[in-house]
Amino acid sequence: MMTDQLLIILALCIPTVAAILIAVTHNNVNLRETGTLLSSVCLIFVVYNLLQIVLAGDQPQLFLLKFLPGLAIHFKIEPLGMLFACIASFLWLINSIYSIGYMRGNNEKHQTRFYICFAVAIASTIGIAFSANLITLFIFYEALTLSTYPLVTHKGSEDAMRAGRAYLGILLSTSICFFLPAIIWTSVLAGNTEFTSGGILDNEMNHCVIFILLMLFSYGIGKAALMPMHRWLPAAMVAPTPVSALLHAVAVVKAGVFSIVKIVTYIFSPALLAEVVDFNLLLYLAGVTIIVASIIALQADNLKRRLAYSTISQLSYVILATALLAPISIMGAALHILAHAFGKITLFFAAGSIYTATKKTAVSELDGIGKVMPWTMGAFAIASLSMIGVPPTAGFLSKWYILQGAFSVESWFAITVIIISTLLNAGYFLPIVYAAFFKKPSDGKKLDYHEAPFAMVFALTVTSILTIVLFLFPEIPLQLVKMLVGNMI
Amino acid sequence: MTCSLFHPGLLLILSGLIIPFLQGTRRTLFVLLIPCVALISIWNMSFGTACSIQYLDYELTLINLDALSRIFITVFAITVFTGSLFCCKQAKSKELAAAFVYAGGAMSVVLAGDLLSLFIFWELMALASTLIIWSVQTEYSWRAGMRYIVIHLLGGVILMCGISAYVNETGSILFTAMQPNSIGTWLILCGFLLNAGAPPLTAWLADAYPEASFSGTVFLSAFTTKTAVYVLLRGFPGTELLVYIGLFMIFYGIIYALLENDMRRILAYSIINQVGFMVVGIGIGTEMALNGAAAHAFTHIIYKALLLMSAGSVLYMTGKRKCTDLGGLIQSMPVTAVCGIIGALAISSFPLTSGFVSKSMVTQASVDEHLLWVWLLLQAASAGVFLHAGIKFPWFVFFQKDSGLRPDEPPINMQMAMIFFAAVCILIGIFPDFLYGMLPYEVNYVPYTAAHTLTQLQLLLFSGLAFFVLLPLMKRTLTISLDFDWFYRKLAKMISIFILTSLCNFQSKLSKKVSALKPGYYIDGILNIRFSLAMGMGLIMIVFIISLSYFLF
Amino acid sequence: MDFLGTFNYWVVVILMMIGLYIVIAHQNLVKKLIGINIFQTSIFILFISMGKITGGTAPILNEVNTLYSSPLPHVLILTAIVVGISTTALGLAIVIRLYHAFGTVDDDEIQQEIE
Amino acid sequence: MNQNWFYRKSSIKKLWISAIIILVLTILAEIFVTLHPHFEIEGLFGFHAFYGFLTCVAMVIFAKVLGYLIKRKDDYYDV
Amino acid sequence: MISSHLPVLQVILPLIAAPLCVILRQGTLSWLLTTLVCFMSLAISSCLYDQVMTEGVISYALGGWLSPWGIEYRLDKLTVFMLLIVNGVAAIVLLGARSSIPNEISSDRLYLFYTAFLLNLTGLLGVIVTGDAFNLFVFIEIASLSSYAMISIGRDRRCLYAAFKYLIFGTIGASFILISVGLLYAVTGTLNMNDIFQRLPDVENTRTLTTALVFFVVGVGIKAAIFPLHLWLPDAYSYSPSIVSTFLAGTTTKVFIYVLIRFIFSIFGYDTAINGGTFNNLLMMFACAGILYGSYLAIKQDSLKRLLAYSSIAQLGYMLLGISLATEAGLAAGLIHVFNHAIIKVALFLSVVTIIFYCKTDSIIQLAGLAKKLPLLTSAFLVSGLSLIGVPMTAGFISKWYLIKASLQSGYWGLVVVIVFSSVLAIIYIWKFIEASYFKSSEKELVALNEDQKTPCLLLFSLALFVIANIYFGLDSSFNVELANAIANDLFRK
Repeated sequence: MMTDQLLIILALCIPTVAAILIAVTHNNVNLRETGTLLSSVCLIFVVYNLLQIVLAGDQPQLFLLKFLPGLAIHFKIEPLGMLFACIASFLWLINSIYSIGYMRGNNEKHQTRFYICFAVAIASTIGIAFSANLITLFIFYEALTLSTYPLVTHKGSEDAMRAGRAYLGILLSTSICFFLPAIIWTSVLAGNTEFTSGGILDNEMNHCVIFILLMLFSYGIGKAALMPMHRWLPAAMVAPTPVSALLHAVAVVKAGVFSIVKIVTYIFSPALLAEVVDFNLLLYLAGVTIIVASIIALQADNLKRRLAYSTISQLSYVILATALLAPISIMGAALHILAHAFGKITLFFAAGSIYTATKKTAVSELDGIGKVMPWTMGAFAIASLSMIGVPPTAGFLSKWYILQGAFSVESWFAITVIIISTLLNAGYFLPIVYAAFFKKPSDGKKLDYHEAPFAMVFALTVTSILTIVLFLFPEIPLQLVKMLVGNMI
Repeated sequence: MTCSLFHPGLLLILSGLIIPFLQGTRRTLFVLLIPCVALISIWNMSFGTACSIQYLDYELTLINLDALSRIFITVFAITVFTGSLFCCKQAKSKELAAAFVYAGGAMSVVLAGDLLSLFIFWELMALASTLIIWSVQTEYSWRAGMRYIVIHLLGGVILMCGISAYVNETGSILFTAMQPNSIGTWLILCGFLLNAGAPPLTAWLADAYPEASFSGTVFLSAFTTKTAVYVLLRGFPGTELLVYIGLFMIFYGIIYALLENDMRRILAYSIINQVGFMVVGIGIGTEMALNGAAAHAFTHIIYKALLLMSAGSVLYMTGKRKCTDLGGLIQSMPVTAVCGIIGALAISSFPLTSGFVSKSMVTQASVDEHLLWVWLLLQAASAGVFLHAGIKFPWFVFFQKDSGLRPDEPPINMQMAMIFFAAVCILIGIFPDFLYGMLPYEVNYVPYTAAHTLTQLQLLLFSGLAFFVLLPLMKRTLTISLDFDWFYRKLAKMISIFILTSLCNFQSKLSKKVSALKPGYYIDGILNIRFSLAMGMGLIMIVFIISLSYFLF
Repeated sequence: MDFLGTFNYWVVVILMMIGLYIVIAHQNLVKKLIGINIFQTSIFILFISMGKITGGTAPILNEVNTLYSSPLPHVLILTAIVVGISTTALGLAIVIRLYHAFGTVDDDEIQQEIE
Repeated sequence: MNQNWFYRKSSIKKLWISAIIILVLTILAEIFVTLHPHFEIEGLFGFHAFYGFLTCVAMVIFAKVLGYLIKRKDDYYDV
Repeated sequence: MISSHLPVLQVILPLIAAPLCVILRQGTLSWLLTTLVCFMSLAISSCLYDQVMTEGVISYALGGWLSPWGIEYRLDKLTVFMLLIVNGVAAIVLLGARSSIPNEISSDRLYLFYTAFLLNLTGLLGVIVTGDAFNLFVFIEIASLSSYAMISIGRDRRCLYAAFKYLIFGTIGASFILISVGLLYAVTGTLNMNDIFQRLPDVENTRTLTTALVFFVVGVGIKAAIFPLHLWLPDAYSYSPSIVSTFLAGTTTKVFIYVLIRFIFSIFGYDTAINGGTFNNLLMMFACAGILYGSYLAIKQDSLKRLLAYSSIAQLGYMLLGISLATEAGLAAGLIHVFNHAIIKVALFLSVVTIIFYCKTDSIIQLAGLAKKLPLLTSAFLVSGLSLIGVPMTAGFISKWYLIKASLQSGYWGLVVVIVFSSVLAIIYIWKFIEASYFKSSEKELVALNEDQKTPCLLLFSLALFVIANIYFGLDSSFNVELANAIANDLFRK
């Protein structure tokens, strides 16, 4: 028992220690980078051990601090959190490799600040993953927002500042305006804010209170980018690509969506919600977000802007799946977090390597780039297949379960949304793949640039291969997700 | 992985991935060898299920061989062999690789024993066929390919919904015959029909196939529609609705082919027409009908490939596609012309050709079932086929007026491929037992009875008479005919433009109105006035009086 | 209520209103202080008039009469007067220094200077 | 060079005559061959011949009429 | 023996020390004396805290005169709670004054400043401790007069006008309180708060009683700068010497909130005053208006001290909100915020004091790029700023948590929206400075530190102490939460 708590503490301390280590060794560049890589490796090692324990069935706990009678910082690893922690820790390693290549390739300034904030962001993501009650989740959620703010305003230019202001403005105001009151109200209603399987709210509370609470939570978590609260995501595109990779695939949006899934499963419990909520507004909101974000992505010419809007629509997939309230669809939601993480990070790595090699950002300029950068565009193609959800990639897995959930609940709206959005996804991803491989360079001249630096290409290929490997050998994540759903039914 | 390595589908897919790394003769040899290996491996593989994998807590059976799937696999293997023979020297390696993956996907779909693996290879087929269309790298092929992939993804998603609903209801994933009674099976049926080119989304076939390269269309015509026929044969034999869908497809194909000007679009419409026959066969559902459908699929792949090869070589040599600027090529391309004519006769099921052997089984099945109206329509249709494909295609391409073009014969490997397939058509026409041996159900049908041949001859010759009599009516015009795709090409564009324009000018009006109000100015104005001491005092008194009155009254 | 009985309280109210009016209306700071003084005196009168008990003599114990008006308000007001004077003194000191600093005693002019 | 034998006026007339002869033969052949019709309509003499002819004419005319409705210029979709 | 006379000693000690300072006539020596006195009074108040905690309410008859006649000092948990806050703030702020005052006050007036400071402290302690209504008025006047003096002592000529304005407002307020005391005396015949409370039920809802209540509320409203009556506060805080504004922000307004609580709960009785529904709606309206007005205007300000002044108005609104909820949880939340706000505001003001000590200006535009020059100082401001916003793990979060919880329990939806919206506004005005100092860079030389001035280690120590207090009370807030709940329980049970 003792080792579990030690492991949890380790999992939280390694990134923070890494941040301090980086701060200390800021003048010696190589030492700093090896420090980051080393700490990400041992984080993976710790998380791997935790994974074995969780797979064995028990859920290690850790009480850290009790600062109010009803409130305490308390960690408990349940399967969903474990899955999220594995994604975050693994992708931290990949992202550090990539950003070393990127930073060297573009010789960006403030590199130390970038790595420090990156490590702190990972620490808060692990905190969110392992949180056992709403307060701990809220604390690390705020820490994540504050630690990623310097990353968004990395360049320090005027529009970076504006983007940073929009980013912080929306995230902080939604979290304080909706999330905090919601937490307090739950603690008033249910006495405590612990995540317990089967939910802590019960049936005889009047139904519209529970409905309003659900809406407060879903809009309180600004990071899940539901439609009106999505403005910060495209605005954060001004940051360098490893940051947007972190933002979009590893930490920030994942934390948002992860907390919504966790709250729906462990605070409200789908069974309760199913019978209480008659008009499923969350489902329709998520559906609208998917469609509108995809339509906007269709016309976005800037590559990163298009990827940003595709993230918004993919996130609402997860919310849609959770809002279906069927156990199978919640499995689908958890798997979609996994599939989307790997798929989207590859897409951003590809965008980054295109920018590093050719300084091009618009989709229309990408004609014929596939011949010159085969590895990058190959990975991009695989990742976009995963986004569309075509079989050989992991995207298909989660879509399969979400659809099963949709059918078990007979929700025709969700099914039509999934069908339309698959087409829209194809609509805005395939032109890029086509332009890269099948179009001759528009201005006719021979493309004189070459493939991106090795570190970036290596990270790129690893994640793209993983999307396929996840499809072929999905045992571990599947087992985790089954345990999540198992103890819920 | 308990499956024997020789899963032909996976073999082809792997070889497809290897092709880009080979050049010249090594590629030609490799490309010709693989289909033969696949054919041999299928023939010495015993019936029954093999190669099952445990995945996502389901039991996937990758190989489920029986007579029905074996006949399809054989015909697929033969087509891949001849197709690659046809274009091994001329085609880009990108297209050839995509074609092999495409064929491998088709084979794996045919072999698949359960719905999930069927769906996985189904999507793989859609992707590979899009790559074939795109590999010709023209602007038209880009747009047609995009429409093609979107439609097929739509079909794929509908199929996926159907499968997940079906699995949800019945719990089993095995691919067995089912009745379209529950929502799941209905969606699966729609998914299959969409790939078979059934209404309403029939336009993708005639829109995408002609845009592929001269050799690409040969491959395209062989696999997508035929796998759809196979899955319908196995999944939904005897569903009454299919008869009417089949009949609609038949007459749709004839009418649009008659109007069409581009020669390869005529052949594309005739694909829909022929698939219509098979669908009618499946719809009738008796053993004879199913045999007929399978046989017809077999023979159709061969003579359609033959026709498309001849059209392809005409395109390859002259670079022209429209009938208006073709004609009189017989003088300089006799071999292609002869093969084209043999193909045309086969498609119109002229006695002594393979078409006659297979199509008559379907009509015979309708007779056995006493479906008078269906029989009448089928007879009219076979007359119509001779009209639009049997005579129209060879006449307008090879005879008609002399367009002055004197292209010489296509390269030798293309000719060999065409001659081989022409020979096969004639052979099956003469010795039907070779084909009947392979059919799934026991066959006791004798095609060559005097009465039957005579009535067939009368039917065809008189429709030929009608063609020549009405020749001036059928003058070719430089036009295309609208189809269902008008909806998602023109109408959708108009609607989206309308929505976007109304959205942005609504927004601009709104922002103008809001800025006119200048809200910020007023609030700042009020709050920033300097409170002098006197006003402070005044305020205190006002507050005092308010609270006093608030209390006392 | 007869007017005479509550004469004192009417005086208090009138004086209070005058004091407040002076503070509000006049710009000259010294006049504001005078207004404050008048306001405070009105309060003192209020307290004192509370202490009187009809028929009670001055609160010096002697054996003859037993009824005395209560001395407490008077005592309180003594301290209140001290407080009032110290406030005025402090106010005047500040006004002098304001005059040295701004050269004027007028409220509006000082306010302009400050902006 | 003179046209290929096929296009010469005279050969065309010859072709037409031979075609008509073949047609008449097929109809006459029906007398000798005993059709065992399944439907009673099939029993009519030369049913297949005139049925084939009539349906083809009907189809061509129907196609012509439909053509006026749905035929568009070549570059209708290219705009 | 000493321990029985502690209540009066608490007040007498600073009173005696004030003239001593005048005699000393020398800046540093008088500083030493004042600090000594402050720490001793802090010690006294902690002993009183133990006594009250053990024995419950202490009642001390001044000069041996028994209660109806003489002045009686009643000390219950609420009094001791406020004593601790005021003495704590006074002691620590004085430490900081050592190095910051010489820059802002001419050296010959230093000892006068310390005398005024001590008198102010006496007044405040007297107000807290006294149990007699008129004596309360006298101590209020002592405290106010000495604070006018302290404000007007600064070098900047605008502080004179601010002091004068405060004097006028203050005197009017005090006179209103005097009128209400008079009316209460007229109705109940006694001045002792406890006796008034006993005698009030039999003069239920007479007109004079309500007028006395209204006079009292308006009077305390002016002194405590509640929303519509707050006009003197912005100038008083921003133009007075920074140490004075720190002390004023930390203590004066809170003491008058204490007086409000004391009168409403232990004299008028909360059922007549508040629960009638009329009164607490009025108070709630003023509180919400104050919160929104204060936060909104704070965003507009460029000078840091003025920004913090307006934010104090908003924070006062929170305390008033807690009280006006008229439930036990509400009062407890209000008291918790009194404690937390003292810590937060003094920490913020001390950091502004240090900024002014180093850079001689407090305008945000000129302070751009401060973080590079003084990283530790800006991080101190950042932490206390976050605590003001109410980010978790800080003191501000605890009071926000309990305020929202209390308003949710009594079903006031509007209040939750106001609290949450104003914390968003708080984010904006705190972030204005953080963004300017961290993310903008300025060329000109910021730190105008002439060499002879050594680093103000005492000032930094006090700032550090308060910032750590912010974090500590964010993490382990059991002390003030339990005490506040106990107080609320007592007041409601009586």
